[in-house]
Amino acid sequence: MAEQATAGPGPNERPAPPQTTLQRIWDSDVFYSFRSSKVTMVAAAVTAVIFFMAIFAPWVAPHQPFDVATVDLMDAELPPSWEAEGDPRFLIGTDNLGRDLWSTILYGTRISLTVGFLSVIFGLLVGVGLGLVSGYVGGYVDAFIMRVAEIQLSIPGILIALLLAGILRGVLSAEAYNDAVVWVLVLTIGTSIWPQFARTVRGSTLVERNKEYVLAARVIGLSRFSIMLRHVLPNVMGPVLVIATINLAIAILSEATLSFLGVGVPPTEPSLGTLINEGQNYLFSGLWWITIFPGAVLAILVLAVNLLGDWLRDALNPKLR
Amino acid sequence: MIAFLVRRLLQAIAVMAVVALCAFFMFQFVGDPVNQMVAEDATAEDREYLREQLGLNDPIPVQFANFALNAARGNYGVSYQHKRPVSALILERMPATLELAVTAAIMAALLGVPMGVYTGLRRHGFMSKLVMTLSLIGISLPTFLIGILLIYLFAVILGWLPSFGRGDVIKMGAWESNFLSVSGLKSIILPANTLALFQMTFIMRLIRSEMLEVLRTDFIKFARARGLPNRAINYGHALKNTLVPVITIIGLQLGSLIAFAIITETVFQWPGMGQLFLQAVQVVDIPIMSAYLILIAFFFVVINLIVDMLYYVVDPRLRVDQPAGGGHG
Amino acid sequence: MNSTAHNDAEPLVSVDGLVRHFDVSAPFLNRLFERLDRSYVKAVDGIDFEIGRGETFSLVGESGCGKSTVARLIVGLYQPSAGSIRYEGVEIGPVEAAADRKRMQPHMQMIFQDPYASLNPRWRVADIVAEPIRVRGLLQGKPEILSRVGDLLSQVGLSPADGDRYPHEFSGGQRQRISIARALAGEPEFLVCDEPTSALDVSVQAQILNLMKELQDRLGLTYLFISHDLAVVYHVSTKVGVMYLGRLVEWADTKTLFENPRHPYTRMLLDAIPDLEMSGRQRIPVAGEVPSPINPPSGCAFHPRCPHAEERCRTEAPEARVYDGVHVSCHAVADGRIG
Amino acid sequence: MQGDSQALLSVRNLRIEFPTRRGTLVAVDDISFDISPGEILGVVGESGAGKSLTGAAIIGLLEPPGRIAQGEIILEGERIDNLPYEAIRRIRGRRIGAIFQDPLTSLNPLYSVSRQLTETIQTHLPMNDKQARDRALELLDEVGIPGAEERIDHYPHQFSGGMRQRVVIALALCAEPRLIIADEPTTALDVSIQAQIISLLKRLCKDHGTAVMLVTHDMGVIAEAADRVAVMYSGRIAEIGPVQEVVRAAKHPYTHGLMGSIPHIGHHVDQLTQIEGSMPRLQEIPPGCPFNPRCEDVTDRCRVERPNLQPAEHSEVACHLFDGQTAEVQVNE
Repeated sequence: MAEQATAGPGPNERPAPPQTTLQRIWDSDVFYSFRSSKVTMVAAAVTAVIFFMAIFAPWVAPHQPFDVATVDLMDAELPPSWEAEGDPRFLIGTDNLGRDLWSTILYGTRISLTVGFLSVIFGLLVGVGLGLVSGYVGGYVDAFIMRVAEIQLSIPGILIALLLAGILRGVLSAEAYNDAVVWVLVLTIGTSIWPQFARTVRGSTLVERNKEYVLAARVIGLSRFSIMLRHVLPNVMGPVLVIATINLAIAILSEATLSFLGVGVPPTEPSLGTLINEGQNYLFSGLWWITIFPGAVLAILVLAVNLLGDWLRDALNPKLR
Repeated sequence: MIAFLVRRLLQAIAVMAVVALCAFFMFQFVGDPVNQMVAEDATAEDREYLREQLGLNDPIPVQFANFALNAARGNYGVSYQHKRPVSALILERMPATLELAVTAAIMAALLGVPMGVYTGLRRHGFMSKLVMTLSLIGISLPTFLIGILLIYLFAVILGWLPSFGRGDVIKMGAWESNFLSVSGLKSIILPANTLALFQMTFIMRLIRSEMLEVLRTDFIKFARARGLPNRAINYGHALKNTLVPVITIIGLQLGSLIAFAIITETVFQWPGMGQLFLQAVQVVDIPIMSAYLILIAFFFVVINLIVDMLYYVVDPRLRVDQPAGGGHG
Repeated sequence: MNSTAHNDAEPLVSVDGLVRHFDVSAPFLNRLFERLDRSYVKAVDGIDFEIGRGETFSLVGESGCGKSTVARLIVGLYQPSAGSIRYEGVEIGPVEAAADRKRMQPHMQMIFQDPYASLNPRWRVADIVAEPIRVRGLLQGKPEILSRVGDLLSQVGLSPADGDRYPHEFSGGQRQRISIARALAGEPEFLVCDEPTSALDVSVQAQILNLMKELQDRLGLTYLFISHDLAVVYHVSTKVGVMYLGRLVEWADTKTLFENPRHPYTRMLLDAIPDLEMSGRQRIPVAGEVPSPINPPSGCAFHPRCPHAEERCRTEAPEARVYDGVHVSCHAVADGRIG
Repeated sequence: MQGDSQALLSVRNLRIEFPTRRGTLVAVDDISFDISPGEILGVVGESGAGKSLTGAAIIGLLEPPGRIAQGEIILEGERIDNLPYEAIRRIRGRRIGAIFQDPLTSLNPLYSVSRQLTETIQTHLPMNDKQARDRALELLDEVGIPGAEERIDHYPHQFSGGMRQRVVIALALCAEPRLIIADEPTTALDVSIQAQIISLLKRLCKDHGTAVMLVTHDMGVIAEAADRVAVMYSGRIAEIGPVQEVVRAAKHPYTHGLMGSIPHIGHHVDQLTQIEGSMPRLQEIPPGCPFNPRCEDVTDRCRVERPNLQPAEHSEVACHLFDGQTAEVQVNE
């Protein structure tokens, strides 16, 4: 342009040349805090390994625990292979039905993770959507959504999940319930966590809504819907990510708890919680491994996810640095 | 102040009404109560008679009004499974749950609050980091697993403490207490610890983060600039400003203790309301489920009201109604 | 720029009896139990002014006087409680409603105060600047839009290559330039600037003010300029309006207003500015603070702080009167007690 | 420039660093200045120039990871930058008071004004409750809060912005400190209130003989209140001298440009003088004189050699233009 304004910035202001997206990520403060925290890296590695083994359980597991043909009751209650009575075929022993415990745990983790992820996604979609609408639209819509969220928040999630599970048991036949159990769990656990997303997103939306970039978009003439989706949503996702991570841990725990309490996944296709519940009965007879190993995997998984969540919260909150 | 209380009361009533409605719909749509109550070979007339007796043929709003009135009087019908009035069942089991929950709450608060303050003040200290790491492990272990581990260690391996039940309970009127016998006391140790552990880590982490938040504020910086001693800043200025959120959350946590008691009671076969509720869920015993729901909701509403009143004690901005004066002169 | 024939004497923007109240009543139950009335913040309480084509009209006043509310009313971010805003003689409502607003909206754009909050941190600068072009469909095709964005960035003293960056890579002054580029992208003829330099350091403020002036000369823009800084206002404006508690107490030519302030509040404000010249003039200390706009004083809102107040000022709100082209709302001026 | 013996506060070669992952940032780089008893020293500069950090360092309230990397801070002949925490705490409020920018957030919302005042008084002075309260009342009266008797038991939220800043000043004065660090005390206030607060500060200092380090970005406030002024740029002092001289006859090209870029009522100019660019970020401070990329009179020497403060008339200026003899300067002009 011919009429370049005279008021140009000085040469010292010119920032470094634009970076590629990858460089930007590698160089970002968030990623730096990841690189500089050993605990976080270990947690991420552990999570990745567990995810990998769960996803590829059919290929990774040495046995097919749910294939009746390969399971032999003669192998039942074998201790880990390093104990005197151990069997080298079964690394950490077998359960009361003769299933290889290691393989069963892999498949159980798969179910636990599936339920955990789907619940969080369900809670996230509902919560973020309602929170965005609540914060941006305001008024009675806001008041209504927030009252419901508050009431629900004040009742512990596990209680809501139990009640919903109980009701669905009453509505569905036992068979239908067992077929749909994963979805029932997703619905119940997801329902118990949406208010956290909704409240956080609403709070951030209220802040963002009055920021000048949103006003600028309104002056430009963008529709409400576009503003919410294109401007506000990307800017409230930081805390959503943190809540999602922490709630993944909570959802996994909830599933385990519900299964332990006997309203979750049935023993025929056990999750980690079901395995622990089953094993508990044998604890007194000294068959410790049936409980301890699934319990350890559960604890390590949840700890790793929690560590990631803690790190993410601190990394995304510049005030804490 | 009055307006605030009235509003809170109205909200509380609204919440109770909604919860009652949920409970009512459970009755309406989950199973047929008549089928649960009559013998297998009852005739159609018998059934119809019972329907009429139970008021099941009335219009829905009338049924709901009756239901709500009965609930308010403490009449929740008869358990399908136990064939006894629900209110009696719950009353029987309430002492066990309350003793467990209150013991756990006291333990959690007594340990959690000072640890939270400590880790907030000495953010970078070795002890703080240790405690924080342990607490993260604490919230990563599911309650039931902690219970099982404690049982395995103290009951199975060491044989020091009983693994289930309440031990010898002594009756004082309608109240059966654990605290009056040695075996009762020994019995409550493991379940109370199990229940307290999660709450304690939660309270501790909450107070820590609130402390950190407050310690960053300008008025703390200004208090330092005035040369106030650390004790006055940390315990006078900072701690008091963390009270509002802490009261809120601890109030809510009290309620969740009752819910988590379900798990603990199951692990330790503790004969409380939680166990009753869980059995009800497993066999879809609607009267017990709905009564439990209403009871818990009532409990929450009461705690919330108390919490709201505590705000007034703590925060002068709520107490004083006059607007900011301009001060002309 | 649209080329309909205008009468040059006709103002571009005219504001008539503009009122905006915000309901800040206590909740219903509090009003019931504590016998409170509904209460409103009278942010803008009946103001009139006109902005001629090519002018810079400034509104100046202390915080809470309602100057930013006026800006937002004019661009349609708020709906007026009463009164009218006319653009080229056409009455316009809020952004999301009336068709007339839709038709006139493209002619106006806004520049905001906070250079850190006014750009979406997740968007690249090129996308930010291109948004008005895309929304209004001014250009089609990616290369056309990009080259226009490059032009705009050059116009405000940045380089077209800066379009690939994110806002956080820029300093406050540069961000304000991006804001201006975004506003220009919509090809407006009227720019509402809400304290555009008050978050900037003085040396950067000078750059932005110079840039704005240059753009005005080149593109024939009209500005509504909101500021609390009298010296900045003196520098940029052709006309100045002084606001106090939602009312326009005085408006006039810049030169006239600063050389011969009539309203006691204008005099007080001018008196309060720190004296950089250090002429050693004896300043009369200003008494009191701005009262709450929820419950403004009766009559002339300025009377509790006014050295010339008398009984009438306490009861009767003064009407604006014109003296040699200066609009003043003051009984003392009207009565010839001061002036 | 006063000798050390007379100075109330003397800052010598102060350097403040922030270790970050991309290297150590030097926020304040080797600055020295004195404040005499009863003097108001204005410290002016754009955001990020290091002026507030200097104030924070003096009262020992640098926020970690910021740290004093080098230099000394001497209060009444006693070095205070290396004191143990408890000793510096006793100095804060007693010998050095502080006022911050935002009166809204400076006061604890949960305690009444009387409690905050008496607490501070009793921390530093041996007074019983009654005496402390009387002193608190006196202070409120002195800072111009009408009806102190009644208002002392109010909470901060019941005061307006200007009144709150008066309370903050009263808190800073509790133990009659010899020096007050006032960090942007008028920035959050309206012009008319600003004028009141400045004149209050000036009056109090005159009455009590208190010295003030007045940190602000507002040249007008400095011109109004200060005796001497230090102009900071990129963590260094560009120019320091009597306020009259610096404002009217700025010597450093930065100060000169800065003064020109401020619009004046009464002088109409079409374009303001402007300094191109903006102050470099801390990680991008160029070698030599930090102002060299924006300076119109830049020479090769400015790009390599850092200028030190040297006397020019009654001021001191850090610019190679003023090196050595005054004669050379005149030749250049």
